[in-house]
Formats: sequence, C-alpha cells, structure tokens
Amino acid sequence: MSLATLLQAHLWTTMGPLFVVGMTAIVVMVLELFLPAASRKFIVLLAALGVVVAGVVLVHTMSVPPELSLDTMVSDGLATVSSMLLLATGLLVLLLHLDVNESEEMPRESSFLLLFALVGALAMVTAVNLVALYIGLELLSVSSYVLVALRKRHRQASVEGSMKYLVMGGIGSAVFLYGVSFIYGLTGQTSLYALAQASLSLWQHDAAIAVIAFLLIVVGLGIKLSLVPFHMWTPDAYEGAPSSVAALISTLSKTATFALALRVLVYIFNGGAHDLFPYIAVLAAITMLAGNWLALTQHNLRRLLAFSSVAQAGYLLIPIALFGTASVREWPDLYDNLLFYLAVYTFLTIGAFAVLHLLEHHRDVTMADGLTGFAKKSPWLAASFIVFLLGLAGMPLTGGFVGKFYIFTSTVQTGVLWLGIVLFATSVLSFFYYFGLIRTMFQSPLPTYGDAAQGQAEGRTPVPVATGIVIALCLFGTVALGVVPGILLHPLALVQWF
Amino acid sequence: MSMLALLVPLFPLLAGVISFFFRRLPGAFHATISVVLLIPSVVFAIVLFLYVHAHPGVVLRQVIPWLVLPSFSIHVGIQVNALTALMLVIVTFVSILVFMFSYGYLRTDERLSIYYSYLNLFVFSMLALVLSPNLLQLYLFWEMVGLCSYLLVGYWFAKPEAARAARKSFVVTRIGDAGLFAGILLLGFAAGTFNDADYSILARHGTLALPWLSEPYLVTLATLLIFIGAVGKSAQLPLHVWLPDAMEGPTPVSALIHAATMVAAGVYLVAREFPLFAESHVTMTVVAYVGAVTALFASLIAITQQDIKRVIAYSTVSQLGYMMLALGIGAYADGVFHLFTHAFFKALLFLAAGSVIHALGGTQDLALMGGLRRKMPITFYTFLAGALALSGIFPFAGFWSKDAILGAAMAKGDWVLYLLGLIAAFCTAFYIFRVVFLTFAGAPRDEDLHAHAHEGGWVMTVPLVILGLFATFAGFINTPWNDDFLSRFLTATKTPKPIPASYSHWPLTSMAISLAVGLCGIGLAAWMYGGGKGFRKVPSAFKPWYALSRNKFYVDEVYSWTVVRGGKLLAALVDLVDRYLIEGLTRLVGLFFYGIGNVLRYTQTGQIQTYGTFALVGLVVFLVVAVFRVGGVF
Amino acid sequence: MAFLLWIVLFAPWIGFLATALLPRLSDRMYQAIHIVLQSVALVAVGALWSRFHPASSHYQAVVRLPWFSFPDAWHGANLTIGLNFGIDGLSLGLLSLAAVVLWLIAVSTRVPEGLGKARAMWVQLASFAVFATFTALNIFTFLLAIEVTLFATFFLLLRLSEADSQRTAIKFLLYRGVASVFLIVSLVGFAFSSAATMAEPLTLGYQQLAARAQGVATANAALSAHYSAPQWIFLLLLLGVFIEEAFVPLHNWFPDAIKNADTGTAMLVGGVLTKTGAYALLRFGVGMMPADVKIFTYVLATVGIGNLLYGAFAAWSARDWRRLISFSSISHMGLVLFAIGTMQADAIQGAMFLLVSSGLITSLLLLTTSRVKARTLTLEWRQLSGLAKPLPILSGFLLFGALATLGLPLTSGFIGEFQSFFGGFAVHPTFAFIGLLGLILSAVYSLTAIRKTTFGPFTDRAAAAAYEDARMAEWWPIALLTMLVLFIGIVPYPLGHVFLSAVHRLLPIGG
Amino acid sequence: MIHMPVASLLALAAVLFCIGLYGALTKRNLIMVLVSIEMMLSAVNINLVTFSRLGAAPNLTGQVFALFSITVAAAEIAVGFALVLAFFRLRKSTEVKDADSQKK
Repeated sequence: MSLATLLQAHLWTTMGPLFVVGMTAIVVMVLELFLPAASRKFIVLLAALGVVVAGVVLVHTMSVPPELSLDTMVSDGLATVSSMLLLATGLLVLLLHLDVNESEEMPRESSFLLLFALVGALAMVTAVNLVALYIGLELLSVSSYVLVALRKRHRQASVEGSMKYLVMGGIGSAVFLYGVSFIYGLTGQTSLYALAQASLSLWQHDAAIAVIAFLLIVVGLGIKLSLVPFHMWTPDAYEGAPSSVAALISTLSKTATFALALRVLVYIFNGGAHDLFPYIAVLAAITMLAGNWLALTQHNLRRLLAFSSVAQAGYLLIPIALFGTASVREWPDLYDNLLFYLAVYTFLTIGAFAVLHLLEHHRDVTMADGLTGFAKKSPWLAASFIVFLLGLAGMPLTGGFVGKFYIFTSTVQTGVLWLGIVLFATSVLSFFYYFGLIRTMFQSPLPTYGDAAQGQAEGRTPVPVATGIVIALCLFGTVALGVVPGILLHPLALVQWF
Repeated sequence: MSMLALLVPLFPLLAGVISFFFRRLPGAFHATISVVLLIPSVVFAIVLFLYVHAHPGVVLRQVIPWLVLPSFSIHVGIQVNALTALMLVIVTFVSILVFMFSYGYLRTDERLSIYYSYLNLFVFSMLALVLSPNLLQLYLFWEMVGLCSYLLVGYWFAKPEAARAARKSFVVTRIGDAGLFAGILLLGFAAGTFNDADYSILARHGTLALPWLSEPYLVTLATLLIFIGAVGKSAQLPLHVWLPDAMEGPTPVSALIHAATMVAAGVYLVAREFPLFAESHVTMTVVAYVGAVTALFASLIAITQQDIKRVIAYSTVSQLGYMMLALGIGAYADGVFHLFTHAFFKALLFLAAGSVIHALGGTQDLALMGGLRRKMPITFYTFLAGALALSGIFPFAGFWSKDAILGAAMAKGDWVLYLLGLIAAFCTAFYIFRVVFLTFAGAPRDEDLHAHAHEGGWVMTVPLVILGLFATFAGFINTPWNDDFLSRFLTATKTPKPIPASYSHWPLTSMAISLAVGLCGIGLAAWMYGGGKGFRKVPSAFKPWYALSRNKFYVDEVYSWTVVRGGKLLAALVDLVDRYLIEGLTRLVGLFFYGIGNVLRYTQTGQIQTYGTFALVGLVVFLVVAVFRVGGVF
Repeated sequence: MAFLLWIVLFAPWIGFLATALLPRLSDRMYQAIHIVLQSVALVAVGALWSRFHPASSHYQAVVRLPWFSFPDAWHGANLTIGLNFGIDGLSLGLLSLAAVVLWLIAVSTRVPEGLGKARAMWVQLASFAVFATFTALNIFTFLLAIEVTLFATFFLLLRLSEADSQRTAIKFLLYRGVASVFLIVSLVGFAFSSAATMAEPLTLGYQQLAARAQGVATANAALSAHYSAPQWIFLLLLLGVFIEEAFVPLHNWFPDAIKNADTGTAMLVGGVLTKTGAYALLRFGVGMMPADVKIFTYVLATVGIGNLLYGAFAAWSARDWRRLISFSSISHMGLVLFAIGTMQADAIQGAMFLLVSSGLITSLLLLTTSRVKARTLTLEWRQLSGLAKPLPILSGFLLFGALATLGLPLTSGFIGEFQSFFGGFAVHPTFAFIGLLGLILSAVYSLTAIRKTTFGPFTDRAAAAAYEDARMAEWWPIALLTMLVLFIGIVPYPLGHVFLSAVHRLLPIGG
Repeated sequence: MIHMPVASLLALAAVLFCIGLYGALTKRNLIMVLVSIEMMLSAVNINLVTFSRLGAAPNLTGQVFALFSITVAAAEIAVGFALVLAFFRLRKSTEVKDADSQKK
C-alpha cells in the first residue's frame, strides 16, 4: 500500500475521534507519570477535554458521507452514532471519575486507562475488519481489567473482581476468537463487507461449521456482554470496581460490544439469520428472566445494579435477536431500537452509579437497608436516584418507557411477540426490586444498635460538583428522552445505518 | 286536571323537606305543617276522583322524558285513571288522619321532625307510585316506599329488635322486588316500552316475546315475577315474615304503611296489571291460591298471638290475602273494594290499638290489658267498629267487601278457594274479638297500668272517630242499593280494560253464610274470652296445634335455618377463600419468585471456575441443540 | 373548546411540576397550589359540559400535541406518536367523575403531617394521568397514562398509607403492573395486527382503529371489509382489564389498598382507578373488537356474575367498613362486566352509568367513614354500635351511602343496574336471574353494616361526650357527593344523553 | 512441501482448545488458569495459521491475525500475572478457591 493510497483513504473521517482520544490518552499517561499528585484534577479535566474535542471532530465527520478507509475503518451510521454515544459516556465517566479518583484513593494512572478503554470502544464500533475489531475489544477489555483492580478502599474485592473479570474475559476472548477463526477459514476473509457478501454461500455450503462458529462467537460476546449464563463474573467485578469503572464497564463496554455484536452477527450471519438468531432470542429471554430474578433477592446495592444491568442486557439483545425474522426494510428499526435504548440505559446506569458512589463514599452504604431514611435526609439526591430507578423499571416520563415500548413495537412488527411479552413481564419482576429500593428510601430509620448504624450518618450527603454535574446530566438525559424522545428518535430516523 | 294530580304528591314532599331542614323547630310545628299541607292534597284527590267519575274512561296523563335509552325513551310523570283516583283518595285521607294521630302518640319524642319528614316522604312516594304512568316509575317509588318503611320501622333504631326488624322488612321485600324488577325488565324489553297500558294489547296480539321465550310463556313468567313483587310488598305467603316484625315501628306508622297503604301496593300492582294477568291462566290461579292460603294461614296465626299489634298485623296479612284471592278469581272490582274498606278499618284498628298502647305506657301485651272499656270509651267503640268491620258483620264496611269476594268465589264455583276464605273469615272474627275481649272487657289484669290509662286527647280521638265512621259506613259505596257504584266506577275506564262483573245479583246465600260464620267466630271468642275470663287453658288435645300457631308455623325458624344460615355460611366460606386461599396464592406466587431468586443466588459461589463451568454448560447446551437442529430433530 | 381540555389536562400537570420543583414550602402552601389547580381542572370540566355536543359522532375538544415518531416502526415507515386527547360521551362522563373525585381529595381529605409536598405532588400527577387515561385518543397516550397512574399511586400508597404501607404499595404495583403489561401487549398487538391484515399504515389512533375494526370510513372500503382481532389479543386485554378492575380471583390487591390507604388515595383507587379497566374494555373491546366480545360473551357473563356474587358474599362477611366498601365495589364492577358482555346498547349505557355511579358512591362511603373513623378511631363493627345517636349527620350520610350501594332507585346506582339487567335479560337470562341474587345480597350486606354500626344501642357514655358530630366544614363534601348521586339518580337525562352518544359511537352497527 | 491435512491441524487446535478450557476450569492455581487461557488462544492461533495456508481462500491475513492475537494475549497475560501478584500479596495464596470473598 503506497503512501498515496493511505492519504486518500479518508483516515481523518473514519478515525478522527479515535486519533484524538488516543493522543490524549498518551499525553495524559505521560503527564500522569510526571506531574505531582496534586494536579490529578487537572489531568482528568484534560482527558475530558480530549473527549470533547473528539466529539467535535465526530460532529464534523457526520457532515460528510460515509467513508471506508483501509478496508478496515468506516464512518457509517452505526459507527458515528455509537461513537457519539461512547464519547458522551466517556465524558460522563471521566467527570464521575474526577470525584471517584479523589475519594477512592485510586492510583493516578487511571485516567489514561479510561481513555484507552474509550479508544478500544471507538475501534470496536468503527472497525469493519475482524482483526481490528478484536484489537479494539481486547484494548477495552484489558484496560478494564486493570481499572477494576484499582480500587484501594476495598483492595481484596477489587483484585478478586478484576481476576474473575480477567479469567472470564480471557476465556470469552478465546472462545470468540476461536469462532472467528472458523469464519476466516471458511471464507478467507476478515473484512465484514466481504463476509456479508459471502454470508449466504457460507450458510448454504458450510452450515454446520457456521453454526458452531456462530455459537462460539455468541458465547464469546455473551461473556463480554454478561448474558445469562455467561454473566456470573458481573456482580463480582462491579462490586470490586471503583464506581466510575463500574459505570464504565456497565455502559461503555456494553455499548461498544453491542454495536460490535450487531455488526459481526448481522454482517456475517444474515445468510442464515432465520435459523441462527433464534438462539439469540432464547439467550435474550433467559437473560431477562434470570437477570431480574437474580436481582430480586439481592440486597447489596452494587450487585443489585449488576444484575439489573444483566437484565438490561437482555432487553438490549432483543433488537439483535429480531434480525432473525426482520426483512431488510425493517433493519433500520432495529438499529434505532438498540441505539436509543443504549443511550437511555447509559444515562440511567451512570446516574445510578454516581448516586451510589456518593452513598458509598459519604454514608458508607453498601446494602439496600442503608437507604433507609435517604429520602428524608437528601431529598434531591434521593429524587434523582428514584428517577434513575424508575427509568430502569421502564416507567413513563423517563426514557426507559419509550425505549422499552419501542423495542416492544419491533417485536410485534417482526412477529416475535413472545420476546416482547417476556420483556414486559420481566419488567414487572423488576418492579419488585427497583421499587423495593424506593420503598426503603422512604422508610423511617430503625433504631440503631452499634455497628448496625451503617449508612445512617446524620445530615445531607454532600454532592461534589463533578458528580453533581454527572447526576444532573444523566437526570436531564433520562427525563429528556422520556418527555421529548424526539430529540434522539428523529435524528436516529435520518441515520443511514449501513 | 293533570296539574292537580301532579300537585297531590308535591305537598307532602314539600312538608317533608321543610321538616327535614328545620329540625330545630318544635314537634307541633312539624305536625301542623304536615297536616296543613296535606289538606290540599286530600282536596285535590277528591276533586280528581269526582272528575274521573264525571268522565268515565278518562285517563289523565302527563309525562316528561327521564332517560333516553338506545332502544327507547323512558318517561316519568303522572297518570290518573279510576283505580289511581281511588287510591289517591285512600292514601291522602288515611295519611292526614295518621299525621294527626301521630302527634298525639309521639308528642314527647325528640326526633319528631325526622319522623314527619320520613312520613311525608312516604306519602309522597306512595302517591307517586300510584300515579306512575309506567312500570319503571312504579318500581322507583315502589322501592322508595320500601325505604320509608325501613326508616320508620327502624325509627327507634337504638332498640336492637327495631334495627333487626327494619333490615328484615327491607331485605324480605327486596326479594320480592327482585322478582318485580325482573318482570318489569322482561316486559320492557319485549314490548320496547315500560308503558304497562300497552302490554295487554301487545299480549293479545301475540307480539310480546323475547328471543328466548315465546309469547304465552313470557306473559306467564313476567306476570308471575311481578306477582312475586306483590307477594313481597303485600306480605303474602311465603314472604309474609317481615310484616309482623315491622310492628317494631311506631304504631301510627303501622297503621299507615303496614296496614292501609304500602302493603296494599302489592294488591294495587296486581290490580293495575290485571288485564295482563288475565292473559295468563296460570298466573291467575297462582294469585288466587296464594291469596286464599295466606288469608287462612295468617288468620290461624293471629288466633294465638299475645301482642296486640301482631294480631292486627297478621290480620292485615290475612286481609291482603283476601284481596289477592279476589283478583286471582277475576273479581277485580271486589278486590279493590276490599282494599278500600280495609284501609279504613285496619288503620282504625291500628290507631285504636295505638291509643291503647299509648294509654298503657307502651305495653303491647294482651296479657297485661283488660277492662279498658270504661277508661277509654272512644277507643273502645271505635275499635269495636273496626273489629266488626273486620269480622264482616252487617252493615259494617268489611261485610260488603269481604262478602263480595266470598260471593265471587262461590259464584265462580271454586269451592276450595271459597272454603279457605270462609274458614279464614271464621278465624278472623274469632281472633279480633279475642282481642276486643282481652283488651276492653273484664277486669284489668295489671292494675298499675290500668290506673294510668286515659284517652289520648283530641288529636288522637278525632282520627279514631272519623275512621270509625268510615269503618262503619264505607261499605255502602258498593252495595246493590247503589248499583255497585265502585265496581262501575272502576270498570268504566278503558285501562285497565273492563272485565265482566263477577256476580250481578244479590248473593244472599253467600252473605248469609259469611255473616253466620262471622257471628260464630265472635261467639266462640265471647265464650272463651268474654266476661273477663282472660286467657283460657288450652285443652291438651290442641296443645301442638296451639304451639304451631303460636310459633307462627315456625316459618321464621325455617328461614333462619335454611336461607339465612345458608347465606351466612356461604359468606363465611367466601371470606375464608378470600382471606386464606386467594391471599395465600398471592403470597405463594411471591414466594415462588423470591424462592427461585434465592436458589439462583446460590449459583453465585464466588468461585471463578463455577462461573466458567456455567458458561461452558451454556455453550454445550447450545451446541447440542444445534446438533439436533442440524440433524432435523427440532 | 380544545383549550378547555388543555386546561383540564395541564392544570394538574403544572401543579405536579410546581410542587416537585418548588423548594420547601409549608404543607399549607402545597395544598393551596393543589386545591387551586384541581379546582381549575374541575371548572374546566364543567365548562366542557356546556360546550359538548352529544349529537356529534366525532371526538370533541381534540387536543393534538405532536410529540415524536418511532423511526421505521412499520415497514420502514415512521410511526408518529402524538399526545392526542379528545372527548366523547364516555370520556366526558368518566372525566367528570375523576375531576370531581380528585377535587374532593384535594379539598376534603386530611394531609398527614409533613407529607404535604409528597401528597400534592403525586395526587396531581395521578390526576393528570387519570385525566389523560380517559381522554387519550391513541393507544400510546393511553398506555403512558396508565403507567403514570401506576407509579404515582404507588408513591401515594407508599407515603401516605395508614397501615402496612410497604406491602400495600408493592402489591398494588405488581398487580397493576402485570395488568398494564397485558394492556400494552394486547393493544399494541391489536394495532399492528390490524395494520398487517388491512395492509394499511400502522396507526395507534382510536378513530382509525375503530374505523378499521368496523370496516367503515376508510379510504379503501373494499379492502377494509371488517377487521377482527385475533382472539388471544382480546384475551390479553381481558386479563389486563380483570386485574385493573380487581376481578376475582385477581382482586387481591384491591381490598388491601382500600383498607390500608389514607382516605384520599383510597378514593383515588376505589373511585377512579378501578374504572380504567372497564373503560379500556368499553373503548377497545366494545369499540374495536366487538366480534371478540361476542365470542367471549359467556366468559364475561360468568366472570361478571361471579364477581357480583362473590363481592356481595364477601361484603356480607366483612367486619369493617373499608372491606365492605372494597367488595361492594368489586360486586358493582361485576355487573359492569356482565353488562358489557351482553353487547346490548342499553346495557352498555348502563355499564357507563354504573362506572360513574360506583365511583361516586365508593368515594362517598370512603369519605364518610373517614370522618367516622376520625372520631371512633376504628371502623370495625364489633367496636361500633348505635352511632346514629351521637353522630346523626354522619350516620345519615352513611345510611345514604349504604342505600346507594344497594342500588336504591333515585340514586345513581339504580340507573346502571336496571339498564344492565335490561340488556342482560335479553341475552343471558340465566345469568341475569342468578345476578338478581346480587340485588338481594346488596341489601343484606349494606343494611347489616348499618344495623351493626349506626343502629343499635349506643352504650359508651364516656365516648359519647367525646364524639362531636361533623360540622359543616366536614360534611359539605359528603353532601356534595350525595347531591351528585341523587341528581344522577333523579335526573339521569343529561348524563344519559351524553352516554347515549358514546354508545352510538362504540356500537355503530347497533350491537 | 509436506502435505499437512487440514483436519489433523484443526483437530490439534480443537484438542488444545479443549485442554485449555478444561485447565482453566479445573486448575487450582491461578497461574495455571492463566496459562490454560493462553493455551486456548494458542489453539486459535493454530487455527488461524492453518486457515491462512490451507483454508478455503488462503491468504496472509490469518497470519497477521495470529500475530495480533499473540501480542494481545501477551498483554492480557501480563495484566493477569500482575493481578495474581497483587492477589498473592493480599491473601498469601495463588489458589483459585481463595478468590471467594464475594459471593451471592
């Protein structure tokens, strides 16, 4: 490949944000190494600035038609929209990190890892080549493994969580890659576009191997997406991770992995979609059921949120499962579904983790019982938490309702109504624990005995500025997407997805 | 003219409203305003009666739309025909006397305003019922009079018996009302209107039918259902149980509602629907037999009752049975005639009994009375007039009307009915003179009470005297001498259509027999209780029969053991099901979800390798399924 | 006219926002805001009456609020979602009921100490949602409103309940949550399947859906002959309705909610929220899936009459007023279901009457008993007797409520009752005859309650001194409800006329 | 050039993958677990390289892919060992079963 072709390859259009974030990451890494601990705040802000700049670049990208560079990176609808979401997520996480960094006494080399995770995530959504996708996936994963282990306050849980994440993630990567290797073997291609063209013949000639490859890929991604029964690392990792990292792995890596899964599965396997995607449907159903069911009896707040995110992953999987029966005309609908709900989910989850962080740090609350009297002591914070929980439960006036309803309409449209029914039925199951938390917040505190006084510190919970901004933004996002969903839905309607 | 008819019920309504809202004013005010405002009603009622008499066959009708159903409109308003006009006179006339009497009777009661507002509401409802242009409005006020009865029976609500009796009166009549309700709706749907004037015509044309029931059956079913309503209201067998208990209310109330007017509404209803009833032979037979059996049955019970009001209450049941009997055998005019006379003499008996009770400070037990003739002469003579009327002794009112019924039965040749009626007539004469003797004759059985006994002042005696006159002379309205004035009046109108006069000549035989039977009854009573003999020992041969009668043939007990307890049992069962089964199931579902959640929770062992194993199992299951699918198994 | 509906809907909404966002005011201030805005809504509903044309066959006072669209929701075409509101006779009747009850909640029920904000906020949100439920013109708006009522009421139950608030609130939430799932699935399924069968664009609007169902008024009449929804859709709808209406055996949440909630919330739940299910059945079942209603007519009749009797028997064995009220409401709703199941125009009009009437009577009883409880501290019968002596006014209202419950003529309950049976006798005579038992049982249980509480001897002299009968400030709301119940019973013409137009709308074929 | 049957190579990879998986799920020592994961990745690499030469459409991509995979695996194992070290410092153990402070 000559230099000339390289230059003609619209690198900036496809990889601009990635470059910016990557460069920021390196700068931040270097600075973190040399600057004294006192200027950590500045460094995190610098990282956030980099993300903002990347966002600006991305907006610029959106104004030009989709490009493909190096047969690897693309700036199609899915790439740009998910990149936007990822950058927004990254920004929120970084802001949250600003405060978490202080309170959790994390080692300073954390901001750049967040940025590298973001780079990986961006690569996952922009790449259309299996090799690049894999690199992105691993970049994100490895950064996350490290990040999870960085929580000093609960050292052991942190390391253990990270260890479990790493082992399971490693197995997942291997399984995923093993599946991918068969695809490569059958077609000799790693470019998704080429694979998409070969998809039908792949299915017609080598159905057996294709099924195995499909399942391996699904299981590999399932581990990353924490789908049931591959989800079991999730609560432990969430419990161990610093709050900002927990927010990161529950949102950023989910968004990126879902986008990747959508691309990989749909591009490679649409030839046999009718036979293959029902597996995903079943997986989605099991995930929704088991995720909610597991959260039902959970009292540890982090683990509860972890299981809830498992369940939410089930909801998010529905649009992908629907590709099995959807006609090409209906595909954009499924993209819309997925991205809209991902956006909603991101706001809800980061918001919830932000509140949870304050609870943990300032009131030393880890269990649901600790929420007793929360509503009375910190009404605004409690109100925000309630909004996030209502959103997760899919109540109207939050984006959760619109998102779920939208996914549901797609299940009806594509004739997989049973999945829609499971969606709403398990939502009712989730009422029990989401509203259970709300209920606890309004309980008056019980008389306390010695150590049982956990979380019942007097007075309001102080809200640091950065976290406050995060909560406010998430609140705004949640409510805006519920009250005026058009602000996201209408742009989504215009996106040329593929 | 129709405006007049409209005004008739409005005066008592006005009086009721005034009484209700000006509670603080003294009792005399309420009594006065009630009586005064009822005077125009009485006058208008009489004017209407005369008007209808002057224009035979006229039907005054004035309606406004009340509710528009998708299939037709329902109207409310007034309708006056001969029957209505007669009823208006009866109701307003008896009411005004009772209003007067009440003040004497309840002078010291502090809730007199409530009493008068209830009573006025009752009169209004009764008048509106009578004036109803269609069956639905009739039903509306049918229930309203029931409500007023409930309220007045429960007037002394603090007495547990009164509270129970009030509920019982409402619930038992409600059973009948349910039948009436069904009947009205069936007819309404079949005919497309609630105007009952059209029903008999439709029935005769054979167009009265439902999708699931053809014409003759529908008429029979509907009339039987309506008759159930009448049975409930007029306390006929087997729904008579509420009326004796309703005597817990103030005595004037018993006189007005439970003797003269409301209980007669059942008879009025059957009379009103007579043309339709006449279309169904089955119904007519049922009506006649229910009436006859009730007449006898109630009079048998009345023989042995200890409570003066209960005796008269059973007598009412019995007399209403006569009216039903009359209607059932087709003697329409005679039935209504008996209603007319009965209203006077029975109101009289109640009021006189009330006077006695008032004099004795509230006691109603015959065993504590006696010898009151001298202390309360007006009461005695008026009561005697009533008793003679009730016994059917010439020339008192009851003689003419009761004999007309028996004569009609005889003329019809239905000997069973005739005999039932005759035996009842004998019992009637016996039990009422038993009361007369026990109350007024002989020596006082309780000196204390006797010493304080006195007449109740002019507000009480004037109504008694007026009613006494009517009880004596009202029968002359329908005698062969005046060419059966009332019968002609009633049958002259087109609706209800004229029916053949039940008998057209002097039924001397029948008159003689019933007079003789009545005198025998009185004689027996005189022999047993006359001359202050007081209660006789019952010969042991009659003991079981006596007990049977004394205990009202155990009807209440039967109901209590079957319907009431059955219902309560069922209710308790439902309660158990609800509290334990359904609540339990709800909890079980909750436990199920929670339990499964807990089981699932134990899979989170904290061991990485368990996690991996679960993932592997998942993969393997998928692969196995895939293999089977490729192999065509799934 | 549309602006009136705007006011009705957004007055409580503004109230909700204001209450939620205004910083700590005194309870009294929050209540003042609440009362003012709820009154505004009530007045606007009153004004709607004056402008409403019963003769028109269209939805009136239509408010269209373009909102957003779901991209590519139907074969690549966007599905436009608007917040569309409008009224027909049925909507207006139920809207009025809701406005009255919610206004009374605002002005006449006690606010627990320190919970002024919570109550004002959630009641106003619930009130917005309830108004929206009854006036929604498309499925999305309807479902949205149903869900909002769900969580608004949850918070009310949670914060304000007098006893066992946690359990009550969660039970309510889970039961009705399941119901809303059924409603969502069936209604959206209905919209999609009708679009699929008719090969027409997807729509969620009532008018279009009803037109499709009835095969009239569409552009291509030949194509759209007559659409009949798959039976499972209707079954799901029915299940949702059964839970919303608290039909046995899915009623378990209801007695608990009535028993434990504070008076205001109990009025909201018993007086308004249990009417949404029947409203849905009328709007969607009768109006859009008439064929299915006819197919399932025996199911409806069985469940309806079953509930009528079950509710009556359970009320008979009740030992306190609140339980009696809840089961008598269940009993009334049973009759509503029976009436709807007959698909007779008269009966359906009756069902509408019954809905309004039951809401008013339930509220009346709840309000009255709350006043009684404020004095006696209990509503259990074994601790009450002879209340008519110390509390004549309240006892009078209690008696009136009981009489209205048993469907005494000239009270509102009778109108619906006779119409329901009127249609019932035409179609299901057997069921109707069995149902007559309910007429008797209602008298039994209401009057038993009266006998045990207000009648009978009043023995406790010490308490008598403490009991002070209600003053005007306390009884005027009850009197108002009494007047309404009486007015509808005595002069049913206006309401009947409005409902008549709705019946004609729902059943253009004539039943 | 020696003829290498695809099937045997794939079988080798499959066996290696399974051994790796088995090891990862059963070995008691964390280091052994990590090594087992490495074995799984090696199996993948064998696959890739095999297909790069003997696949349906042989090309170099597979080998490039394998190179990337090896690199990434190295990074991953480095992190893994760092974690094991941290874990050892905390618990004085490298046993898998000791990483159980979080459950349920």
